Amino acid sequence: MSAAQETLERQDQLQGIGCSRKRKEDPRFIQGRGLYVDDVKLPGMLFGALVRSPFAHARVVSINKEKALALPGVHAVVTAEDLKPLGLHWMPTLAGDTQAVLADEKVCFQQQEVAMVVADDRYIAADGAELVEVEYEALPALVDPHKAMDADAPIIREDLVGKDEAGQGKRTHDNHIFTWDVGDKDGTHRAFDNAEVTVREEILNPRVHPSPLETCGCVASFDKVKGDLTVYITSQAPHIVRTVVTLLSGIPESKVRIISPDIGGGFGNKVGIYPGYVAAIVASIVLGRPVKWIENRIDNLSTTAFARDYHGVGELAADKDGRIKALRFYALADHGAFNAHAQPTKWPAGLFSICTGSYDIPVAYARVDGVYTNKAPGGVAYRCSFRVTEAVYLIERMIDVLAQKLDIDKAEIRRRNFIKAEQFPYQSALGWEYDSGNYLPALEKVLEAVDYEGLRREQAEKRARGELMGIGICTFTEIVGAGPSKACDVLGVGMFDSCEIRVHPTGSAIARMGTITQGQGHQTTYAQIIASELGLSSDDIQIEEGDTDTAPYGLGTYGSRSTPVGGAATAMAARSIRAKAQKIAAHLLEVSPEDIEWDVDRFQVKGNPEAAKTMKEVAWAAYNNVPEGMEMGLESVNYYDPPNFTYPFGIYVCVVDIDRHTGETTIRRFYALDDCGTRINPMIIDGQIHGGLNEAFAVAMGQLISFDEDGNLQGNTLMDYFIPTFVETPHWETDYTVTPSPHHPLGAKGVAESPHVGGIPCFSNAIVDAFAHKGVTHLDMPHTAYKLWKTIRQLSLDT
Amino acid sequence: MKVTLNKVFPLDGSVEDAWQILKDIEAVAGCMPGAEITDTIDEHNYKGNVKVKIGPMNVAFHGDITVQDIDAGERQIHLIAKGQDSKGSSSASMDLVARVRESESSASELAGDAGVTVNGKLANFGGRMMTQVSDQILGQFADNFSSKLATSTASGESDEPVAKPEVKQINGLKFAWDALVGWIKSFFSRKA
Amino acid sequence: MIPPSFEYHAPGSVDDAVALLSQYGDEAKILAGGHSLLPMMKLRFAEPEHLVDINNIGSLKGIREENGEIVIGSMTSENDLINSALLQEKCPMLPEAAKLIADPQVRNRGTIGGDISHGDPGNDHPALMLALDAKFILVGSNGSREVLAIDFFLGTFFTALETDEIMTEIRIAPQPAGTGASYHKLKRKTGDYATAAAAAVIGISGDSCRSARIALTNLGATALRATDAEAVLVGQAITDALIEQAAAKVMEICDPPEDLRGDVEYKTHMGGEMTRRAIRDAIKRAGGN
Amino acid sequence: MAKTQVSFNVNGQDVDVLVEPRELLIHVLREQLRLTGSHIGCETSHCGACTVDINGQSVKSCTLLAVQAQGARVITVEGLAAGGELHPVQQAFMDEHGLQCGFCTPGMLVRGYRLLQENPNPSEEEIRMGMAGNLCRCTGYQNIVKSIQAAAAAMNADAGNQAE
Repeated sequence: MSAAQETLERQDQLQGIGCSRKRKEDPRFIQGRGLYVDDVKLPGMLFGALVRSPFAHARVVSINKEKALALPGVHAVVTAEDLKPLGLHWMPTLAGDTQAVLADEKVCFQQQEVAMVVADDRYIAADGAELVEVEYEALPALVDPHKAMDADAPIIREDLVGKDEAGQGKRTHDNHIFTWDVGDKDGTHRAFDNAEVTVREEILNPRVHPSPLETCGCVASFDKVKGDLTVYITSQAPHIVRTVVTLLSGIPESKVRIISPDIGGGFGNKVGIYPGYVAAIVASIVLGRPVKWIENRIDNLSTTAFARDYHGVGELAADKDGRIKALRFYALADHGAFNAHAQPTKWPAGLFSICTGSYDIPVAYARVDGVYTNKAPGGVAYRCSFRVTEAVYLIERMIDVLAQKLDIDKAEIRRRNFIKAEQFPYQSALGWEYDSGNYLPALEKVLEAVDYEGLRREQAEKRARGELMGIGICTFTEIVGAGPSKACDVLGVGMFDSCEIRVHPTGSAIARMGTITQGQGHQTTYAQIIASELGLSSDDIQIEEGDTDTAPYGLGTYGSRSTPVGGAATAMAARSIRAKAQKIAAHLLEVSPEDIEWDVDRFQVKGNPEAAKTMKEVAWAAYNNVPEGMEMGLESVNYYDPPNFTYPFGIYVCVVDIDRHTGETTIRRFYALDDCGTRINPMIIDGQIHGGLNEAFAVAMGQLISFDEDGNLQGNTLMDYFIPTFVETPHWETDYTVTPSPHHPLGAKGVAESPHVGGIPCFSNAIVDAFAHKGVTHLDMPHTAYKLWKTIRQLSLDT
Repeated sequence: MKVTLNKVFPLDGSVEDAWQILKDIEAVAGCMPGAEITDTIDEHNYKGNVKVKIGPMNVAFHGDITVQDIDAGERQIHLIAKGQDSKGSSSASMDLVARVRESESSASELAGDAGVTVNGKLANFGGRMMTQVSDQILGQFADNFSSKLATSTASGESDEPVAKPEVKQINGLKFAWDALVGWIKSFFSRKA
Repeated sequence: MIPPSFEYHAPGSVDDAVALLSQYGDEAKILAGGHSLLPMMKLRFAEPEHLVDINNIGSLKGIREENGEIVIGSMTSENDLINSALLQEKCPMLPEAAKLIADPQVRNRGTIGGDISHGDPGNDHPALMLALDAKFILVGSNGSREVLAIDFFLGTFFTALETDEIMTEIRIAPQPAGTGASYHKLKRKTGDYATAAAAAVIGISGDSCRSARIALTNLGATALRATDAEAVLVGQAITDALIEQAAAKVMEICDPPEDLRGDVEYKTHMGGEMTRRAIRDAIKRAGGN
Repeated sequence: MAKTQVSFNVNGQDVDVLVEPRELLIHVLREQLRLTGSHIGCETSHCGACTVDINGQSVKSCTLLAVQAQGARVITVEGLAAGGELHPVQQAFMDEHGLQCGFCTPGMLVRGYRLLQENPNPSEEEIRMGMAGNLCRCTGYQNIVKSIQAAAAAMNADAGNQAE
């Protein structure tokens, strides 16, 4: 066999970067051996059930625990009164606000946590919760964010009255949280004044919920003797949880152990710190016994982490040829009763300023106002980076609006406005430096693949017959991998991430990470990175995450930051190990380090490949035969602070047919080309894209958390809240190009969120396109059969 | 979740007889399907229950009834009833203005303006049936009221109407709450 | 979501079940498939003190033919309806409609008798029973009686069943030759209730309509029989215009509550549209065109 | 509330448990028998994460009382592999990347296992209809469909070999 073949074979054996190897985590999952929080059962464990408010806004007049406490098996009923002496009745949010752990004198949203009943098991706890008598005095509820800053609006946060800021800068009304703006305001206004053509559209991103199949929960266990607190918790950021627990409780961080075991999906729902966690922890500290709290689905949809609720206004200024001259976006952000928005501290509107998208726009201005309403707190990034879905939705809808106004083809107008390949790194008008991209060839590839011209011809014929067919295009740029610590921190902790690798004497290895997988397959992809960097088989590399006692500090997994930040840390840690290994190899081969070169899994003497030491051999030597003065062992830890975000992009096309008699939509075709730079495991990437597209489908076509005028939730079970089944879900076609990130050690960019961020506007663009010939420029989500039929009816297209 | 209803019901008895019943809060309460006054705090404030058990469904509200106004001149009463269900998971309130007056088409008539508000679990899962439900409750209230009026006004057919309120109250309950419960049920039920 | 405590009874015969129902009256509820009752109990909307589980009564299960009539035991599951060769041959609308109910797991537990007995206008079998002109056998402490589907549904969640009665059988007369049946259901997603649904059983001779029965799901306080729409069709040559008239008549009797599935206008129009589709299919199957 | 004894067979083993009549089978399986493979996702019988096989039928165990399992043969995900051999459905989910977070997977596997006995050669549409009672938030279903198809192929090949 030739040397080249032999090298390739050795490469294949590693199952490293670029290989669609099977997932290392699967064997336990397919045999029912996963360990999720609700699977944890500790000796003497009690169960906590929350008493929740039936009102969206009310004073708590009195709480009577007697009947509940009298129930056999009930150990405690915890209320704000019990937490006050400990200073734990309020807690900090990730957005600089504070949130009531248990209702302190008033409730500000329906289902707000009022008390926790702790009992022997979940059955008794549920019975006990019903026996807690709470007397409320109802107050007028504020549901519509547009009315939040009215002079006569009910004041939601009496604790903030008189304070002119709520952790995010100046506020101008008791229900106002912040005003955030960016860009050249005057320059943008001038550009609009002088524009040949302008378009304006009001565009809503409705309130939705990530609703992972596993709800939130925890098992808190305080050891009174040792003074140690251990918490098993559904968290996408266990290290931040530990820091917050320490800040709250005063227990030294060294005595707090947070364990995120297997997580049944996160999608942003499991970034925040919720009252149920804190109540369970306090109960465990007070009772000295483990306490479990698990949400039911109604609690989950009603209270922990909604997403979006961005009420936007998009404006574009352009010339007659459709070249965009300026962008002006505004959004009113409904943050609910407490500002528990998931965000890097300095970014009250997250990364909304990515809203110039894939287009070369000379001047832009964006502004977001956050307000309180009597709804559950949150504003999390539902399978996206902070507010990126909202931003991308606005620009991708608006460019279609502009195309329709000028009667320019929706693919052509994108060609005319794309940032060109030679413009990268590109400075956007709103302050970002796009690291890399190559949009035009990707667009042409997709248009050819779907026969775009043919589709448009078919659409014309169908329209002539009165049928409704829509073609949606979305050419989006994401911003992921938060982030450079100079720009991003959480509660003051920079948003780096970390990896610690130890190579064992016999050449297997363990790596521990600051991130935590929730289905992304970290145990596989990180192992593949190390395999390629160290020349050890990924089969022999074990990845551990989620235990703050063993893993190095990291900021966790959300905002597609694992590969861009954690993956980079992994590569850097592996490289420093290889550097040391090279010295050991040189020592073993009795040459100088400069005289040897790396070849897949071994060091060989330049010009004499026969003289070689494999990494396995070097690993053994690292524990018994190292050069004079060198430390023994072969391990390294790296804390990676990325120099920039990464900017994955995608080109999506969606084709829909709408039944004009029922309003039902059929997704005939969805073609998704993604460019996430270097592809570590194509099989996993495809899986992530399928899943992200399906969540985009859910958001665009059906998901909605709605309220009546008194703030009563409507449809907060899976009977109404739309999670597509096998039957509704369309078939997905995937494709890719590769434009590596210039600053990432592997050139990788992160991918899991692109299909959600890019998919949502693609569905909406297809739906609106079906009505474009009738002058429709925008329809708000969700595009249910009911709402589409109403449009059909208005346009009398059903006859 | 709030619905407002304005209803007029024909009555057999005279306006004066009808007013005698209307101004008697306990009698009026007796006309509310499933309602009872549990204690009288003073002439304007009462405590009461509304119990409903229909199909597999149980709802029990306990709360306060406040007489805002009894206007003998207008022959009009204004009641506010506020209650929470025994589990604290729902609440309901009714603001009722009822008056009796002359009528061309009948001996007299009962006119009611009601605002009904529901919050909590009932609003989450049953809110959108409130109009029908309140409508039926008010209608049943009127039926019971006219039955009471019929029994109170001495006449030969006194034995027949005596049974009437009984029957009607049960049916009233059934009809009124069927709609709501069926709806709530349809939310959760798949198949039996 | 934890159900409240109750006493559990699992009688082995209809007589024992009826005895328990008469003994506990209002405090007892029948547990059939449980996919209506248990979720309600988890929400603590329902708190029966006694559950009478009739799943162990073998005589209530199965599908057979008896002097020309199709006889379906009330505890026959949806999946048994779907897989019944007899129904597929003699009453195909029933297995077809059953496939549109809930999902495979739920159809293993859910029973036709339970679906009917709840008198929930959102359930699918009531309209199917009206369209098939079915009879129900009800057994109580006073013995057994037969009630026509048309006389059974009295209000939302309110049926002719007395508290001590159990539905034991559903009886369906054979359809004469030249009859076709079809059920069209519009729903938001798998497992959802109908936004609107229509069942049509149409008999034709030549190109004219000999007989017609049309019934609607979730468009009123009960399943609705659309007799006026039927009258439009019977004795007439079937034309698109005639079907339009029938659909218009159907829309006149729709009185659905507004909910997240749609407002009154949408549901009413969908009642019309489902009717059009059901009639057209029924006619095709009757051998017309 | 008085507890009653319930006896049934789980994954080939006879078990006796003491339960309140109101206890749901999913809780008894997970907490008394420590078979934590089956999960709780929605509690209103929509998501299928709690799916187990009872007397040869797929059932949502969050909507079944434990007392109703008296005398039943119950199979959970823990019982699919036989003699240290993964069931073809399990193998196929691993080969075709039919799972991500793994939370819905046990319900998917147990349902898929039964589906392939009800219909050994399902079309894609039959698979999608047959699996419609199980929700997944991660995979977009496409690879689960592939997994079921691959399992069907493997099982049919197996059956073929045995026939020869």
